[in-house]
Amino acid sequence: MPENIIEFKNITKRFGGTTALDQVSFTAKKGEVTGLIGENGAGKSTLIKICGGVIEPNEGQVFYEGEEIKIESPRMAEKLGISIVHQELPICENMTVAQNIFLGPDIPGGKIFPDKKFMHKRTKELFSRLNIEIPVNKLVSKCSLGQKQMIIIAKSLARDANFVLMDEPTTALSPDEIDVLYDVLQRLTEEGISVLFVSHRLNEVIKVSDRICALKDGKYVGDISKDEATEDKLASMMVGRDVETISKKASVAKEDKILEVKNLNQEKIGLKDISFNLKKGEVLGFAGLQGAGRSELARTLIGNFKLDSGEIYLKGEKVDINSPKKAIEYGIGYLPEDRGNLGLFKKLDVKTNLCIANIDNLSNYYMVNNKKIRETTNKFKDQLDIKLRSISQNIDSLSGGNQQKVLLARWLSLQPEILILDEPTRGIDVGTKNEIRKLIIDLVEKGYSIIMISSEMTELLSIADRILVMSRGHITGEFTREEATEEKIMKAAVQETLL
Amino acid sequence: NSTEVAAQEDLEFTLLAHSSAIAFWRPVQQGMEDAAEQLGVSVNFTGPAQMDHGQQVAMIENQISAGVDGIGTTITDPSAYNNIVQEALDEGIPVVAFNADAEGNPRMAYIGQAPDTAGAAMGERIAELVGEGGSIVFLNEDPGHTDLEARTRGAQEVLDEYNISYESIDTTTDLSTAVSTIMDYYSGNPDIDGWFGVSATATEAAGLAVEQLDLAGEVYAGGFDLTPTTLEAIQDGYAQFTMDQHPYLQGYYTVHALYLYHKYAIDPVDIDTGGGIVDQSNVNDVIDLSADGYR
Amino acid sequence: MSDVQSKNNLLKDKSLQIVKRREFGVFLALVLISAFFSFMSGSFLTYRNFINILRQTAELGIMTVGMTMLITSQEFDLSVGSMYALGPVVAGTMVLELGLNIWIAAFLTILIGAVLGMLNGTITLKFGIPSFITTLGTMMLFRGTILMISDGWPVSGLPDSNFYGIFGGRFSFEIFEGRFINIPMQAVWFIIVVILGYIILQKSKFGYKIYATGGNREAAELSGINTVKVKMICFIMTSVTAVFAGFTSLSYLGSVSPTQGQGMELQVIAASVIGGTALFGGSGSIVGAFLGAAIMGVVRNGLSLMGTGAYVQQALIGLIIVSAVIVNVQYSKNE
Amino acid sequence: MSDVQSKNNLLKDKSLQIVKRREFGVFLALVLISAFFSFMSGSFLTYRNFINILRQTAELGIMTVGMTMLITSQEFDLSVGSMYALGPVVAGTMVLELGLNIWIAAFLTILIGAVLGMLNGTITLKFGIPSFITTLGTMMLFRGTILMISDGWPVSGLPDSNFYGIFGGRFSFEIFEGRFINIPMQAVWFIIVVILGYIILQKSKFGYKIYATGGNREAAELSGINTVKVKMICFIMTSVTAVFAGFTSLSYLGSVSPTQGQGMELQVIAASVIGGTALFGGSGSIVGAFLGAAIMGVVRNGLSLMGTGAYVQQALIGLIIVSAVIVNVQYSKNE
Ligand SMILES: Nc1ncnc2c1ncn2[C@@H]1O[C@H](COP(=O)(O)OP(=O)(O)OP(=O)(O)O)[C@@H](O)[C@H]1O
Ligand SMILES: Nc1ncnc2c1ncn2[C@@H]1O[C@H](COP(=O)(O)OP(=O)(O)OP(=O)(O)O)[C@@H](O)[C@H]1O
Ligand SMILES: [Mg+2]
Ligand SMILES: [Mg+2]
Repeated sequence: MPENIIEFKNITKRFGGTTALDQVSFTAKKGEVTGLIGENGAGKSTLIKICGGVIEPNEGQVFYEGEEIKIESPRMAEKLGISIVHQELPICENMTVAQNIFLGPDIPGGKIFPDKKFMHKRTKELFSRLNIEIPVNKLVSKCSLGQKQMIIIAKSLARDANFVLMDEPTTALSPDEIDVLYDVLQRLTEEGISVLFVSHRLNEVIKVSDRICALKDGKYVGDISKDEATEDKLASMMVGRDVETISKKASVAKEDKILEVKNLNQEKIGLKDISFNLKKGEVLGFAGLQGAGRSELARTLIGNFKLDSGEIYLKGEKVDINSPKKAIEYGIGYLPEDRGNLGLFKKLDVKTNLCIANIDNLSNYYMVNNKKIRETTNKFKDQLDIKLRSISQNIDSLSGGNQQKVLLARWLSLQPEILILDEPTRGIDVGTKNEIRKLIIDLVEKGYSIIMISSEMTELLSIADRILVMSRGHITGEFTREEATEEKIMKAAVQETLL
Repeated sequence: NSTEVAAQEDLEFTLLAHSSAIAFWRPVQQGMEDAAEQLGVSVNFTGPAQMDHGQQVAMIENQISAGVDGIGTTITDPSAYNNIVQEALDEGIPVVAFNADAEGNPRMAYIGQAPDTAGAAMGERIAELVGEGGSIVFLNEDPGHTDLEARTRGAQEVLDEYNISYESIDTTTDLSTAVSTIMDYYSGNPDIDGWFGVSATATEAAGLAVEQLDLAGEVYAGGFDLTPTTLEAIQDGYAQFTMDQHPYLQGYYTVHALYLYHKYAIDPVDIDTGGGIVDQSNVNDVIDLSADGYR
Repeated sequence: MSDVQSKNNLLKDKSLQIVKRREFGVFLALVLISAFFSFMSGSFLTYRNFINILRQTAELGIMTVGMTMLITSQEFDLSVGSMYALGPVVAGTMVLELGLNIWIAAFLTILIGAVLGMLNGTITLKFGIPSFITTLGTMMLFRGTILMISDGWPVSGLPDSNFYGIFGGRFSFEIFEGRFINIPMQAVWFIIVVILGYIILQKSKFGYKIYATGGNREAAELSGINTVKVKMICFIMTSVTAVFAGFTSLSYLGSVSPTQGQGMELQVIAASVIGGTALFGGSGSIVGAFLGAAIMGVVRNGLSLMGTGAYVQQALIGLIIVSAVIVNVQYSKNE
Repeated sequence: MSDVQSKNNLLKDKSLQIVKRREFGVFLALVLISAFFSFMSGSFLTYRNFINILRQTAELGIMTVGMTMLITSQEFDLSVGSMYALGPVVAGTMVLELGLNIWIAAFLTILIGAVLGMLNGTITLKFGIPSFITTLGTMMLFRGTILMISDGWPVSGLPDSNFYGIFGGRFSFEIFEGRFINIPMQAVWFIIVVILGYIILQKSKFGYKIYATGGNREAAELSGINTVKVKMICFIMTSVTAVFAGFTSLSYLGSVSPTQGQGMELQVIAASVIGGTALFGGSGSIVGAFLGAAIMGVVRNGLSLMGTGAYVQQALIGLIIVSAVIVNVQYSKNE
C-alpha cells in the first residue's frame, strides 16, 4: 500500500503573468492530517484546486494513492474520493441546507426522484455529530456566514471520502465550533481518512496536524513535524524571517462617548434590548458564538437593516441612520464579514474595488481623478502588503487574503470617525495581521474609534480596550481588558438569555 | 332560416383585422362606424396587433361565446379560419370576410379586393412605367404575410410577360429602417428602374427613398394603400401611383351585409372593392378625404 | 376530543400551507383579474369560456414550461417563437413534399427541434457567448430558414390523419346519457406538459441540478454537477416544447403560416417571470409558470370578450400585467 | 540610445494597450464583417456608404448608449421601442393640435420622456418587481397610448422649422474651394451622444457608481451608494435617449408612424450585448456599445447592398450576429 495519499512532483501553475506554484513537490501522507501554511497569495488554494480538478497544472505530475493521474474535473475528484471545503464557500443560496449537503452528481434516491426523508435524516445526524443547530429545511440565503461555513464542512463529510481538503475552514467559526472540528478531524484520521488542513491560525494548525508544510511565493519551503512546531517557527518558515507579535497597547480611550445605543430592538433578526456605548479612541470588541447577532447588530447600526425601536446618539445627538449612505455621512464605516456577497465587486478591478466608497473624495467635480485613485491604491498596496500584479487586475484573480486586504483598505481610505470591522482579519496571514493591528492602534491614537467583531479570541484579547459578549441577540457580558479572559468570555457567550 | 326581424336596435357586430394596430384600418373603421350610425347598430373593431392566426382565431372564438350578432373578419390564411367560421355559423352567427379572403372558407361572403388581381393590376402599371426588359424590386415589409405574397405573385406573373426582372427585399415594418434598406439596395444596384411596396409602410418608404436620394424622374416608386406620406410623395412627383382598395367600403358594406342578414334575411353577397389607382391625375381629389379617414 | 380537532388543525395547517406557498401571490393576482372580468362581461364566468381560455393559453403555456426550466438554469431562449413556427412548417412540408406520414414527419421534426436546441446550447456553452445573443441570432436564422422552406406561403391542405384530432381536436365523453363534455385536446396536452414539467423541475433529481446550476453555477460545478449537460438538456426541452406547441397549433388550425409566433418569445418569458421565475436564474416554479401563462391568457380573453378596441387593448394588457406582478410581489413581501 | 528607444517602447506599449482593450474583440469582428462585405459589394467601401452607415445606425446607436448604462446597472428597458415612437408622436401632435413651436414641444416631450423613465424606475424599484416585466408592461401601455393619441395615423405635414435641419438634416462645410463635405446631422448627434455616454459611464464618478450598483448591489449599498437613485437615473437616461432618437428620425423622415420601433428593444439590447455588456449587469462599455450598434448597422447595410432576398436576409443577419460575438469572445479568451 502506498504511503502517500497525494504526491506533487514539480508542479507549476501560472495565471497569465503570475506564477502561483513554482516547481512544487509536496506530499500528504495517508491517514494523517497535513497542515499547509503560507502567506496570502503563497499558492495554498491553488494547490488545493489542483487536487480538486478545478484547475490543471501547467507542468509536473500528480500521484494519487501512488498512481500518476490527471484530475480533470471536480466530478473526477469526487469519484476518486476527494472532498473539498473551498475557501470562497461556494454554496447554492437558493436551496435548502439539506439540498446543499447532498448536491452532487449522485443525489441519494432512486433513478429519478431524490429521497428527501433520507437526506433530512442524514443531515440531522451529521449536524448532531458536528454540534450544529441549523434547521435542515432552512434556505441557505437566510443563514449567517458562520452557518454557511459549517454547512460546507458538513457537506465535505457527507460523502465517503478518502481525502478531505479544507481551505481555511475556521475563519468564521468561534472557539467551541473549532473544538468540535478538532474532534471530527481526529475521528477521520482514526478511520484512516487523510486530511489536508489550511489555516492562518498557527496554533490551530499545530494542534490538528501531524505534519506541517509551508509554501512561500509559490515555492515549497519544507515541512516540520508536529512535535517540532512552534508558532514562531511556523511564522518564520512561511514569512522567511522572524515575526514580532504586537503586544497589548496602552488604552488611549477618552471619556467622551462618541456613540451611544439605547434599547435597540430588531425583532425579525432577533436583537433584543441592546444598549452600549463607544468612547472616542476606543477599540470595542464584540465576542460571541456564530449566530449571536453581532453582524446583524452592526448592519442595523449603519441603517442596512431597519430597527424596530431604540435610539442611537452620536456625540450626544440623537440620529436617525436609515441607510449605509447616511452612516457614511455621519462618519461610520462598516467592513462586512461576508466578503463575496457583501464586499467584492467581482467584475471590477482592484483599484475600483478599493476606492469605490471614497469615490466622491477622489473626484474633481463630477469626473473621477485617476491619479488620486492610483495613488490611494498604491499607498494601501504597500501598507498592507497586498500581493498583486497590477492595480488594474481583476479583484477576482487575487487570493482570498489579498481580497480581504483590499476591502479593509476600502474602509481605511475613507477614514471614518467610527469604524466597524466585522471579522477584519478573516483569512489574513500572521504577518499582515500584525500590520493591521498596528494600523488599528495608529487609528485610535489619531482619535478614531473602532468596533471590532471577531471570533478570534486572542485577537480581541490583545487589542480591544473593552469586550462585549453577545448571545442570541442579547448582550450578556461586558469586560474591560484587564478583567477579560477566554473563560469568562466563553461563559457569557453560551449563557442563555437572562430574562 | 328563422331570423327574427325584431330588435335590430340591439344588434352588435364585431370586425376583426389582422395586424390591427396599423394606419391602414382607419378608413375601414370610419366606414364601419358610419354604417353603424346609419343603421343604429353597435360595432366593435379589434384584432391582434400583429398578424397571428392563432390569436385571431381565439378572438373569434371569444366573440362567439360573447354572443355577438355578426362577425366580420379578415381571412389571411388558406385554412386556419375554416373551423372557427364554421363554428360561428353553426351557432347562428353570420360571418363575412373583408379585406382578405381564402378559398374554401365557409364564410358567407367576401367584401374586398382580390390580392392577386390587385397585384396583377400593379404589374401592368409597373410595366407601363419601366417598359420591356427593365428591372425592379418589390419591397415586402412582412415576408410570409399571405396577402403581400399574393400581391407580389400577381404582379410577378405580369412582369414575366414583359421580361422585367425583379427581386423582393425585406424592408421591415419600421419606416426608418425601410428607407435605409432601399437606399442601400440602390447603392448596390444603381441600374434599378423602380421599387414598389406591396403594403403601406413599404410604399411610404419607396417615395421617401426617392426623395432622399433625389432620384425623382430617374427611379419609379409606387405601391399599395393611401397614407398621407404616400399621397404627398405622389403629389410631389417622388412616387407615381398607389393601388387603392377602398378600405372605407370594406368596413361600410360589411356592417350593412350583417345588418341586412338580420333585418331581411338577405344572405351576404361578394362585393369587389378593388381596382382603383391613385396617381398624379387624381391625387388632389383624394388627399384631403384620406386625411379625414374616408379614402 | 382530539381526533376531530387534530384533523381540523391538520386541515387548517394544509390550507395555511397553500396560502403560504410562493405561488399563492400569482394565484391571487389571477383571481383578482378574473373577478374584474366577470364583473365586466357576463360571458366570462362560464364553463365554455373557461375551456376556451385553457385552449387559447395552451400553446403559450406549453412553451412557458420549457422556458421556465431554462431560465431557472440561468439561460434564455429567444428562438422559441421561430421554433414554434418551424416545427409545423417542417413537418407539414415533409408531408406535402416527401409524402411522409404526419406521425413520422412529426417524430422527425421533434428530433430536428432537439438538434436545434442542442445547437443553441452548444454555441452558448462551447463558445461561452450569452444565450440572449445566440438565440436572438438563431431566432432570425430559423425564421429566415422557414420562410425559405415555405417560400413565404402558409403550409396547409395536409391529408387527413388522426394526428390532428389527437393534438388539436376535442375529446368528448358522455357524463349523462346524451350529455357530452367536450374538452379541447390542446388543453389536455397543456395540462399533461405542466404535470411533466412539475415533476421534472420540482420533484426530480434533475430538477435539483437545474436549481443548483442556476443558483450558483460555480458551486454546482465544484459539487461535481455537469452544469453544461444540465443547461444543454434545458435548451433541448425548451426547443422541443416549442415544436410541440407548434404541432398543437397546426392540428387545431389545420394550417401554419411561416410568420407564426413572431414576438412570442417575450410573451413566453413574461409568463414565466409573472409566475415568479427569477430572470437571473436559480428560482422558478412550474405551477407559477402555469398561473403566469393563465394570467396572460385570461387578460387577452377578457379584453376580447369586452370587445375592447385594438389600441386600448394593448395599453390595458400592459397595465394589467404590471398590476398582476405588483400584487404578487406585495403579497409575497407581507408573508 | 534610449531616448528614441524608450519612445519606441512607449509607442509599442500604447498600441499593445489598444489591442488588449476588451473592446478590441468587437472591433475585430466589425473589421471582419466589413472585409466580407467589401469583398461582396464594390459599393461597400466608399466614403458615401460609410456616411450612410453612420446615419442609418444613429437611432439604434443613440438608444444603445442609454441601454448600456441601464443594463450595466442591472436593469432592462423593453419600452424603448415604444418611447422611440412616443417622442415624435407626442411632439408632433403638440405642434399640430396645440399649435406649439416644435422646439417647445420637443422640450416638453423630453420632460415627458424623463417622467416616463421615472415611472419605469419607480414601479421597478418601489415595488421590487423585475424591470423586464415593468417595461414589458409599459412597452404595451405606451404603444397603446400613442396609437390612441394618433388614432393609428402617421404624424406628418409639420410646419417648417430649423429644428428638423439641426436634428435630421445635413451639415455641409467646404474643404476646398467648391468642394463640400456633407455630414448627416443624425450621424453627428450619434457621435455626440456616444461621447457623452462615454464620459458619464467610463469617466465620471456616477459611472463608477453604475458599475458598482450593477456588479453587487448590496456591496454598493454598504459602500454608501444610493443604488435606487443610480438605477433611477439610468432609467431616465434610457428613456430620454430613446425619445431623442425618435426626434432625429422625425427630423430626417419628416413623418412618424405610431407603430415605429416595434421590436427595436431586442435590437438595442443585442447591440449592447454584442458590444460586450454583461446581460446581468456590472460590466459594459460605451465604445463597445458603439461598435455593437455599428455591427448591427453594417450587417443590414451590407446585405441590402448585396440585394439579398427578403427570406435569406433574416437568416444571414442572425448568422452574422452570432459569428461576430463568437469572434469577440474567442479573441478575449486568448488574451
Ligand atoms: N484565476 C486567477 N487568475 C490570476 N491569478 C490568480 C488566479 N487565482 C490565483 N491567482 C494568483 O495566484 C497566487 C496564489 O493564489 P492562491 O489563491 O493560491 O493563494 P493562497 O495561498 O490561497 O492565499 P490566501 O491565504 O490569501 O488564500 C496569487 O498571487 C493570486 O493572485
Ligand atoms: N437575511 C436574514 N434573514 C433572516 N435571518 C437572518 C438573516 N441573516 C442572518 N440571519 C440570522 O440572524 C442570526 C444572527 O446572525 P449573525 O450573522 O449576526 O451572527 P454573528 O454573531 O455575526 O455570527 P457569525 O457571523 O459568526 O455567524 C443568525 O441566526 C442568522 O441565521
Ligand atoms: Mg487561499
Ligand atoms: Mg458575524
